[in-house]
Amino acid sequence: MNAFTPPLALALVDIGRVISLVLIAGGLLWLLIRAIKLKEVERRVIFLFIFISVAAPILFPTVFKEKATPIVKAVFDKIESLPPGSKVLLSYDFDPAMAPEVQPMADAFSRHCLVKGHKIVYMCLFATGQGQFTRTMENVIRPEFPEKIDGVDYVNIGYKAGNEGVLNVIISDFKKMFPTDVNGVPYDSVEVFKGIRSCKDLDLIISIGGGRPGIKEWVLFVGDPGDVPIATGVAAVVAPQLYPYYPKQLLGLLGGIKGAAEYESELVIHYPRFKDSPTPALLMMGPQTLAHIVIMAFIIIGNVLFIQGRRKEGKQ
Amino acid sequence: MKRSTLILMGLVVIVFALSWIFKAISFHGVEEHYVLQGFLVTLAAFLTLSIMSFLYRDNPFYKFAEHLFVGISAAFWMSMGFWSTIVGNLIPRLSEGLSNFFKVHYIPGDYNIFFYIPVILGILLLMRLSRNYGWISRWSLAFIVGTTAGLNFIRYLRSDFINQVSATYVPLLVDWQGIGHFFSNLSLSASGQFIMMLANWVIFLGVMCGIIYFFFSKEHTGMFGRASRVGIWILMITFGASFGYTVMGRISLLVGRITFLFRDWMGLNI
Amino acid sequence: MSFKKNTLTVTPSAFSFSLLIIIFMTAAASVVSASAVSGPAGPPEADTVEIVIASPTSPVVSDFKYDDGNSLILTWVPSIDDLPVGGKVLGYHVYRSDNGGEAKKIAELIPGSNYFKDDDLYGDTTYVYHVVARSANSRAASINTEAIQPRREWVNLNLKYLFLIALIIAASVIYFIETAKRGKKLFVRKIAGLEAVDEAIGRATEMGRSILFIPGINDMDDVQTLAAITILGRVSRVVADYDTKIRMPVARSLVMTAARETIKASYMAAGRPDAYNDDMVNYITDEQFGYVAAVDGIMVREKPATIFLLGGFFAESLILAETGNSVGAIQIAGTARPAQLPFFIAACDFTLIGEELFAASAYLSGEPKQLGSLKGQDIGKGIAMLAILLGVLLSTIAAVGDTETITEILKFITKVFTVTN
Amino acid sequence: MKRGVPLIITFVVGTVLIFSVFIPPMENLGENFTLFFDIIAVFAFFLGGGNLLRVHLTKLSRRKRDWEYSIVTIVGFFFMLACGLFKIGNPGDISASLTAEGSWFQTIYESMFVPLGSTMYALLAFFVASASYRAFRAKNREATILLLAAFIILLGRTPLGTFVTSWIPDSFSIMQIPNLAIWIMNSPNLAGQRAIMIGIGLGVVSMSLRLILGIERTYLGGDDKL
Repeated sequence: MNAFTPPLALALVDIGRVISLVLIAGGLLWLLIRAIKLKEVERRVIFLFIFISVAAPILFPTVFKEKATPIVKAVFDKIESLPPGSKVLLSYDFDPAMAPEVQPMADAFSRHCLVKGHKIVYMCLFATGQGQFTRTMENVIRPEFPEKIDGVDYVNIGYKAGNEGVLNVIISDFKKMFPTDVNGVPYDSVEVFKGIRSCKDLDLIISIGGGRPGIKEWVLFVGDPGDVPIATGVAAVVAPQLYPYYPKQLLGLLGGIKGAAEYESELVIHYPRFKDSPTPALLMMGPQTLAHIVIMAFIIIGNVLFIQGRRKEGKQ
Repeated sequence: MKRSTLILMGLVVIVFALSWIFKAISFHGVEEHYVLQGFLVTLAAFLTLSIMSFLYRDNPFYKFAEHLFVGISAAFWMSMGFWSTIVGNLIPRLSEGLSNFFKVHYIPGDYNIFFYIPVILGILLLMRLSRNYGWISRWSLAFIVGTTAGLNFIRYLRSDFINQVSATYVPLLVDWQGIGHFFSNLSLSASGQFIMMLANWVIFLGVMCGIIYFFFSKEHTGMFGRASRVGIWILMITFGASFGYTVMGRISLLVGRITFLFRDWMGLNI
Repeated sequence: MSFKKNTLTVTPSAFSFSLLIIIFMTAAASVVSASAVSGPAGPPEADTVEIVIASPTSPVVSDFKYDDGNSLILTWVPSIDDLPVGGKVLGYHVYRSDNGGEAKKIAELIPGSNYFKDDDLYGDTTYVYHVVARSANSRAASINTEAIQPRREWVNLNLKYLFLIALIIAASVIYFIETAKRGKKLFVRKIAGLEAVDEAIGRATEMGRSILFIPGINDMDDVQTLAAITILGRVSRVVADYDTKIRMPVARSLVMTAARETIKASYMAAGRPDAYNDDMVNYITDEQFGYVAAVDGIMVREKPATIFLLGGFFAESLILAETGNSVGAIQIAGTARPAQLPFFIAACDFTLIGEELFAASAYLSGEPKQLGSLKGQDIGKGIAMLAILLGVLLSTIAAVGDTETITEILKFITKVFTVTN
Repeated sequence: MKRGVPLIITFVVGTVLIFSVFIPPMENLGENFTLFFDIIAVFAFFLGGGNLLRVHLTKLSRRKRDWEYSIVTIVGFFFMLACGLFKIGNPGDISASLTAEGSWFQTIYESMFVPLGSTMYALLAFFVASASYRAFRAKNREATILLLAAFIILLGRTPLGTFVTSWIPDSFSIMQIPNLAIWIMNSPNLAGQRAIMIGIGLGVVSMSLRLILGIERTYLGGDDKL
């Protein structure tokens, strides 16, 4: 859906949204009543519900209000509370395979930092991370912040081999590892780097990824020794392993598409100008949420059936 | 076949023929081979829907898709096996002439002679086709079984046994600053000391009871039986939680397919 | 399209699986060499004053322990100008000369580096190294190391504890097999899924329907498949006795061969070799989902009364189990892939969990020596429990009071139960 | 010959491979044997492919049920094999990549193989739903635990989970569904996974020993004399 969608189409989408929600809710209710009367649900009916609950939100983009969990809110509040002009480092520690889950986070962080007027340093520990930065450039910076200038408002210093070795150097000296940015501009000529000597001079570091090297290395080699606030956005599978770091070593964490969706929705709440910005994670959450709810509803219906069945057996 | 079935099949054919035409028109000027591209997208959509129709019940479209899938995929993996294993790994070690023929790099080596072993065993395996010497193929099977047993013995001992044991060395007291401190700061906060400690206790006792559940040679009665019962509960939590956690990924797959149908096939702007 | 990735991750070809294992085993080595990947060229040459730096000192090369004589390890003391803050050193280059030849650059390292592991060397070649520190516009070389030839070791002492544990467990398994052979009666607890096997086969016989046996989608290089084949041996023996119809579609040609061999043997043992037919086992396709599509078709068309799902399963586990359930079959499943167990638990009547799958054929055979091996496994479990108890106790004490001895013991048992190469 | 030789082969190969792990000069042995396995598996393709063809040709010639579809399998098989083995329709020469852009092999892969495979995979979305409906019922204590764990995790993955328990104060935050879900994944779930894995490790060791020692020999034909 873009800004040029004709009003008729918008109306159709609204109607479709309402109809499909009514259909699902009504259908489930009807099945529940049948369950009380001890009528099993046929599997094909379940399949139909799943199909509708996934297809409808795709066809009629349905965005559910995501309330940010504390662990996500912590990241948002941190960026929000920093004074404009603060220095934030975004490290793209992921490859295209992980991108569907974490690219929305990277874009949302960039959006938030730029709108707050923070200066962003982009870097990556994955060689392929540079390509992913181009995506942020195309998704966020060029269309939404054409006034921001490379070198003044943000800088991309790219990739250096060495994994945690790189971190070990930049914790004390940025320039040694990154004498220039990706465009070959010497370190000292980059406006963003004014006043940044090492990672310790940064106000916040965010690593986005899910593999190795990634957030664990950032915490162990930079966050802990340098006492720099660190936040992260990671793929859902690795998120559970990172919770032990929160809140001491990690000030916050976005896990998977759900974390990204929470952040996007928080952003829209605070900054109405992003109302029409793409929110890929929130859109993806529509089918997810609806399908999860439908599955849970069927679990409940199944248990109602079971309890009713046992009650009937007891009577006989 | 019933008449209604025939009519239905006819309708489906018409729908997809129309789809081909429309898709071809929409690709006109965009793609070089627009008729072919139109066909391919239509075909992909047809196959997608044919597989999905299985959810309703077995039907001719599913049977078609299934049989097609079996045919092309069997040939797919055979071709892959031939080019990557035989041409990619075997020939470069066996013959310089054949390597040149297939234009692959010949890898000279002192031990290349050993690569005749799998060739011989492979041929022995084919003896299976002979009525009288079929038993020779067992030699190849024996070799394979020995390889699998030998390799997995250490592999599993290492990753599933030894490393899992040491991963369970968790301290039962976390951030311990005395019992008074513990009680005065007692809370059910997710990041609090009590919950952190509880997590470690559950890991420790859970692993122990889980192992007890698997004991074969001891009757599960008394204390032992109770521990094994807790073990089952832990396993049930594991299964329930993993199940619930996987649902999201599975829904994503369906989102992918439905998006394909809506966007790539129907051309909707979503 | 994202599917390609999916097929790659979920379709286990023997090759990629073994590759993974190899990668796993050499993880330690790769961590070291990863840091040796060269970065982009240094900064543009400044035409200002030369930045003079001190050279790295005391380069020492030594043999890398417990390899096949193909690695050396080089260490040095970094240049005194290589400071964490404001240091002038931008990195190190490692040079090597083979058999007294010209020294060639073999690696570029980041500042702060003080070692380098050189792989893929030859035992009969003599190597000399030196390290060069570089600043923005100057270089400072260390002295040469002494000449060295990599040495080959015959026993990998890093793995001594692995060997020891393997030995203890293997010995206890063999000991109990021998004890059982001598006629000592051993107790083995009931395994519900296996108690049901006879009944499940009987049900198919009574209903006059077939038994479907699915050995997973892995090839014979997976022990789970071997476990499935051995269980097939027991099942088909009963099948042969009852004269029930058995149908076994497989995804691997080798599994087809092995399964035919197994079923045939069972029919011979039952004294009915004429009733055996190669068509009981069919190859479908190696492709995971192609196989699933075909097996689903077989299920809905033939409506088997009993379905065995034993072996290595991936995402297809639930597709198969749900379809099997929908045709009203009694299903006995088992796998050692923890990720797929929940689906079998949910959709099947009986599930063999992990170890139970491997114990199944021994259990079904009822032979004392086979059962003895199960008792041997329990010794392994005892060892695991003891080690965990000890480790947990020690790390608890270490977490509270900082006792050096305790920490040392903890370190030791962690070392025993950690395998590094 | 029929029984003895195979048993010796299994024993020797198995034992050598186990010891090779501890002997550096032999450390590549496992790698090579895996390669051997792959090569033998390709030979086995003859048997598998032959069997597939035989089954469908028989179906066709005897006009068995659904014989029409066998034509689809046979045609698909031969066509793909021609594109694959002989690289027909591949723009490059013999050394070209099998999956080169624009080759027929790749085109078939993308427009048939991929949609078929990923749709089959996507059916899981439906089956997780029907399985949860049927299986997650509070029939007994174990089933109830299974049900609760699954339900909490499902709930924790949706905004609903955050929503229903957001009123719980911070000092009881473990009771908030998202936190509880994470705690379950990290603690009891981890414990269960580990117990299963330790068991599997031992199961494989014992199974391998039984095979190497020739105690388990069903795949060679039971205990009878052949």
